[in-house]
Amino acid sequence: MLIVILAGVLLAFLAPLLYRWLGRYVSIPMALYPLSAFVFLASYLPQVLSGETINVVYRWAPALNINLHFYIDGLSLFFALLVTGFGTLIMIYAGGYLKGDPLLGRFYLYLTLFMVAMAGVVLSGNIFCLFVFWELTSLSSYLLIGYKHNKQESRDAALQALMVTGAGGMALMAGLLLLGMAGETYTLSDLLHKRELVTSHDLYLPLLVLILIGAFTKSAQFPFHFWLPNAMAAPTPVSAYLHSATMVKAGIYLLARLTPVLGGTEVWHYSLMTAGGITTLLGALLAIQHTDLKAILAYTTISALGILVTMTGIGSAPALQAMLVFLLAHALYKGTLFLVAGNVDHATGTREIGQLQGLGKGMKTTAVAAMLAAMSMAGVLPFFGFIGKELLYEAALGATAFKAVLFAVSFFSGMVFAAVALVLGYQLFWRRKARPTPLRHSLSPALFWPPLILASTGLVFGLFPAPLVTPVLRRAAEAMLGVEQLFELALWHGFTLVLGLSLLTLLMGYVVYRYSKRLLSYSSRFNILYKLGPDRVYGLAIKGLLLGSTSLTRIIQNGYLRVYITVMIITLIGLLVLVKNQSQLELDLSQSTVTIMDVRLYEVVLFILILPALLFLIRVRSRLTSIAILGMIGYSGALYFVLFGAPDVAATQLLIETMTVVVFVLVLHKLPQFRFVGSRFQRIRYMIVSVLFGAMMTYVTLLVKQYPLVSGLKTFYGENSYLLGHGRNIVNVILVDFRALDTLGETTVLGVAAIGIYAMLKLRMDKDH
Amino acid sequence: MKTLILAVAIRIFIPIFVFFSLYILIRGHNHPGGGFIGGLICAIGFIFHTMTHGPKETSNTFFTVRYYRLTPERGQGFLLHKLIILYKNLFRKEEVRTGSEWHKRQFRIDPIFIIASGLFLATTSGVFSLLANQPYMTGVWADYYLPIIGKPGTPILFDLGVYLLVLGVVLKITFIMAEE
Amino acid sequence: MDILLPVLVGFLFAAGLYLILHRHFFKLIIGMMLFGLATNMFLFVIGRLTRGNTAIIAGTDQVASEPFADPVPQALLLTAIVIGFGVQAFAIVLIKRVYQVFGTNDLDDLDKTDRIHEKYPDKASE
Amino acid sequence: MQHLILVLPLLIPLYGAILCLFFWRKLGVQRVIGVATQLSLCAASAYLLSETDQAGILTTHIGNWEAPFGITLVADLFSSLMVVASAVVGIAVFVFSLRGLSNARLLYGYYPLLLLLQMGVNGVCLTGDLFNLYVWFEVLLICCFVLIALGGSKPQLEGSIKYVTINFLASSFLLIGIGMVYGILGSLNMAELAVLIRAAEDNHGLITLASVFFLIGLGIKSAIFPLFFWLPASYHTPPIAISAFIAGLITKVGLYTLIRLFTLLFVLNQDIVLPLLLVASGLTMVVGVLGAAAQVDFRKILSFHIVSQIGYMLMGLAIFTPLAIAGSIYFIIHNILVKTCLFLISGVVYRTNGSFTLKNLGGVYLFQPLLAAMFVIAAFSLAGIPPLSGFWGKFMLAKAGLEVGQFGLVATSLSVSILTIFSMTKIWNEVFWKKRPRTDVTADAAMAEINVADKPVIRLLHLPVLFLVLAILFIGLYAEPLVSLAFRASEQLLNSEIYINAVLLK
Repeated sequence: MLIVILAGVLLAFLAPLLYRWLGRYVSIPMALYPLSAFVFLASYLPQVLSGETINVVYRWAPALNINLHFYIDGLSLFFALLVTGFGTLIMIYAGGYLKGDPLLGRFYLYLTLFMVAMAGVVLSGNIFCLFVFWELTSLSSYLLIGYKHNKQESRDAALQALMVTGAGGMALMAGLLLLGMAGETYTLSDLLHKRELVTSHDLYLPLLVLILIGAFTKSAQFPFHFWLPNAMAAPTPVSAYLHSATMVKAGIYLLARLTPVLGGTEVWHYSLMTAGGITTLLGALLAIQHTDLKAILAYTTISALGILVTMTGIGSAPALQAMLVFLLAHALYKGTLFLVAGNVDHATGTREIGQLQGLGKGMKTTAVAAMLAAMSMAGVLPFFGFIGKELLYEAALGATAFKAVLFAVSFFSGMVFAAVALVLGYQLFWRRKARPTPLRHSLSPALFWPPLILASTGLVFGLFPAPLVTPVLRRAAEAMLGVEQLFELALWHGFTLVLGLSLLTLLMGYVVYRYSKRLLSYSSRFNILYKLGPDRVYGLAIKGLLLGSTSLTRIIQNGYLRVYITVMIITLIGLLVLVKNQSQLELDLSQSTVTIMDVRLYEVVLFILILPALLFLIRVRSRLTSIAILGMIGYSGALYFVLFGAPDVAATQLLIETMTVVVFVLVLHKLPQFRFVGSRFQRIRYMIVSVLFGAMMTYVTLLVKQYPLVSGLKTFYGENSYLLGHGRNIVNVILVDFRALDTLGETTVLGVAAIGIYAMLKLRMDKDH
Repeated sequence: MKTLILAVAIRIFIPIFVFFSLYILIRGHNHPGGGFIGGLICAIGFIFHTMTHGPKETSNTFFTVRYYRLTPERGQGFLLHKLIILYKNLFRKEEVRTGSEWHKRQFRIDPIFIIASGLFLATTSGVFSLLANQPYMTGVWADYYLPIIGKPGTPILFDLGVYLLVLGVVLKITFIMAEE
Repeated sequence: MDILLPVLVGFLFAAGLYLILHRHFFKLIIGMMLFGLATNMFLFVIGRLTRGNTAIIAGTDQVASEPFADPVPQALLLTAIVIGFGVQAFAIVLIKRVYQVFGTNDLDDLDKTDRIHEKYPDKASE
Repeated sequence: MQHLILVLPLLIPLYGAILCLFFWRKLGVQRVIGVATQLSLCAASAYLLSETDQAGILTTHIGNWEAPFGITLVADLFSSLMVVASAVVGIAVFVFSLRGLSNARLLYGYYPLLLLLQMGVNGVCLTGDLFNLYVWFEVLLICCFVLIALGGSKPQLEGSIKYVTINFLASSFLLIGIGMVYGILGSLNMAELAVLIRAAEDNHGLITLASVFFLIGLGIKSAIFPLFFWLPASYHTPPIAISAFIAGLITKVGLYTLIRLFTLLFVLNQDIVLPLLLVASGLTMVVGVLGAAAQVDFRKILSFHIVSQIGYMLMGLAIFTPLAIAGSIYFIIHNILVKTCLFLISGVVYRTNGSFTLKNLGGVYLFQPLLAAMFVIAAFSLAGIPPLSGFWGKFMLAKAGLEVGQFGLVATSLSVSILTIFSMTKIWNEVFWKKRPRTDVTADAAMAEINVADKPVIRLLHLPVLFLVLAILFIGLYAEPLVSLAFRASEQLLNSEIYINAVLLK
């Protein structure tokens, strides 16, 4: 199992190289991969059909309970076969569609990567393994949507898709984490039995909401649907494969997969049905307002996704069966139609339905494929789409609640589908018009065979549903429902209510098609919907983000050093005060009155000398004077060191102070006079901060000194400095022996400073000044 | 500043400063003092010199090694050649100075080299113990006492390294700044 | 003496910080040095003080006899002073170069690298 | 043996630097020394890691002075991991700077400075002594000062002023904190302090007060929310090789220290400190990522992202569970590699396209596909897209956060990672996908020139990036080794007895 995934990844990264070697024939090895994967997966069919589930586990990050766990049952096998089977055709098609494109190699890279990721999503048996592949599909989808990278709109669409699905991914991650906490495992097969535990958990609601956000963003449910039409900026094979047949259905897969764990509650039913219903309606409504082929297809896809979610939400056995059948039917016909749209675009250079007519003569095979697919889409009798629609209506009518609404929604979308099918299957190719749209060139076989194969599959499945698809779908439905399913798919159910409704749908579809121009003229009234729509909200959010972050950053990162330092000091003071109050530290001077008043006269004199010097230093304008005063203060410090038994420190301080003064005089004697800058208000503000800080430091010092210090180090050094360190000057022995590593570091600092000063003064890269 | 008296006085002072600083260095283990203070004191002597004579002059006077070099003969080993040059330069000054086959050369000791040697000395003083599978910087001490220094050992070497480094650093800084 | 030096430390810190917050380069550097001195004094004071008795073992003794000043803060202080000198010397030179290059001594003029759209010529760095 | 392997990460770069100083003006020799040093440093740190992995915590008492009296070097898993990361980053940056930096800068001590900086980093990670920690911080810092200002161009000087001043203050706070700790407890050895602090009864408050100084000092160094201003002001100013090293490593060293000290020493009064850290981490993430969203310069975007990512690492400490700390550790290592890699990529882009400004760039996707691929990997790794390395860290942190009920913080962290994706794709869109703008003719000409003349150079510059990308891919795709190391490291951190016993009971 792993080898399939790894081979895919490897092949993906080889694709650019292969393209360099093989040129246009690169599509052959690239198509062979999904084909062999398809065959490999199909080899599991007997086992799965006999009711087994297959678990293959590879240790990946066992410390986090994330393993490469592959889990094959009916549901995952169904999806996996769809992904790889469709993938084979798309690989061939892409080779024809993008013939001669210099970046074809990279295109195959992304596409193969996506295919692997998608297969990974549906085959994962560990929810985080699933999540990993899930995010990979977002990433590869991003790269594919932005494939025409020179176009601004492509880049924007790619970003939008990534932002929306990425945000959904984050929500999903949180949701899955919570699910893991609630179900106490990340392993899918274990989780499937923990429905009681999960649905009764406190975290059920948040985790459900988060997972639904993840699934809805991926499957373009309202209000996250807007990225999908924009994603049509991708080359057509991508639209057909990712944004119609597979990736967008990852969300559906997730919902289906987790139905046994999360489903069955009221929240589940209603949220899915609401979101799905709105999406269905909205997609259908928007579809008839557009004239761009791919846009129309995109919106009908959204509508179809809505139906799928609704059906999953209903959750009854017929609804789930209908969901599966419709999903397959939709993948077959919608994929075909996208490819047809691609062919039309390729041959004529336009996708505007108004400009396209009479294409049937020039591109017969494509036209046939289009017609077959369109009939399936409209739900005409011998096609698989018909079975799908019948089941949908049955399920909607069989729902326990909101029967009428559900049916109306499905009916409406069915009607629109029929109308759209007429446009694609009939209008473009066969409607008689004086001047057919001129073709720029004829199509290569790689372009018309894949749609034809797909479309005829729809027909074959429709004619022989029982042997071909029923067993798999049964097992898939079982995986969702948990009980054995015995339904049979049949083309003909006799003259029932549903059949009548199907016919009515077709009729109404024709009406819509006939009066579509008139309907379109009304649609301008809905423009207000766009203005307030989520697409717009997204745009505003991005703009707002940029604007907001810019102004915030301007305020925070304002470039004034003194403001930065003030903020830091205030933070420090604030924290100190907070901690002091929280831990009830009290300064009690009375305890140590004796030592406090133990002051010698010369110490006081020194103190009294330093204070005015400090004040003077703050106010003085002359540089030399300030250096002198600074030196004086430093020397006074040294005197204190002498007084308190630290001759080495004092000597060092004296010498360093001298050195500093020398450096100062040498370096800074050319700086101009001070100007007093800054307003009085500023100065007062900084004065307050400084005084507060100084007071705080005094307070802290006194606080610490309140307690006696017991230093084991002092005793040890006093006893051993001579005996073990062979020196009488304890400080020196500490410096060169006990703590010589400090001194080594210290000397390094000095050395680096010297190099730095040297480089600073000598090396001048900036020749501007 | 460039008065003659001061200039001459500085020339005399420098050896005094150097010796005094060395004294401070070696007594540091037992009395106030040590490598750091010693290095600084030594450097101060040179700072005065730099201030009166300029950095070029200081560098020429104190930090330039002049020697005579011989073109190597064929078949003579590299090491032997160097050793001959070293020997002649040290002990046969007159012969070298007059000999026609000897060429005058000079080598400026950049203070960076002093820094590097100081750092090297300080670092290496601790390495010996590593060889004996003792922790880094374990003191290795001699068995006898010397006057002023006391017991010689690797920490004294360490202090000497500090001394050299401080000297180098201060010299480097002063030279550059004085050049500015 | 327990009260005098802590108060002095406070004053040094306050003055140092006030000068650092000043807009003038020169004041900034003076402020940094005062702040450094204040930190050193703090280190010294916080390690407790002993008058007069140095941390040197007298002539014939083998072991230092109490009371003697705690040598640990002194050693730390020495290291800190030297490190402080290195940093401050570098800072002084840096200030000088900034003045030479920018021709200003007002810190508020140096706000370009923080600005969002401010563009320096790219070529200066590689 | 452990005496040697613990000092090698300090001695190797130090000796390398000394040798470089001896050959001050001879760049060729310095390069040879540099390569040898970096390689042996890599080997030594890898050996150190494998030893700590097998033998537990290693210690050596420098100068053979028993534990609380001398300085002890301690290597546990966390510190060894840091040492390894610094060596890996070091060798990448070193190779990059062979050609990615002008000779003028190299002649003024770049190589020795880089080596000493590495020594400083290793020192901080390995020391078991509070004051020694400060000393190594200063070594590291002065090297950063000099490196950031090296060359003295206008933006560099401007950045340096802020960097130097603010970091000087940070060091002072650190020193004040250390002084307070000595003044209260009378020791500097971290293990002994840990014992003393846990035994202390009457001065909890005082110790917490001291910890505030550490919090602020290290908070400044690791660029936590209200203290990060110096970072975006300075990190983008020096040449990219220097930026890459400092940006990749140095803030994380601050964070390493925070984690070390707040797990080992300041474990009292956590009810005051941890909520503060929690708030700070959230704000750090948000403010950093918003700052990045506003920028229009490649390096500045990356700089602000450092701040944002620091928030994640702090989050682990603030949550304070084994999983959270392990998450932080993983995140730190991952971030060191990724951030350096991204900075180096920006350097290659600059070298071949002549600009850092997004507006003037474009078309790299077409002309330099390898670079584009490496950027995608690094950038999405940073954004935490699985299975790349950032994901695992984020996963661990998010999981830990949810487990203790910090839903708000987890939500913040996940939203921030969306915004991270946003700004990474901004770079990708502008620099790689967009058409090269025609207005900037001079850059075009420069590009053509460089491309013809410098092919081998450009190839050499790709090398370290590739190396780092492979490292990122390794810790991402095969996360288990690092994850389990992080777990064990966090166990060591949270069970202080192990550390204390290793140091004190030799």
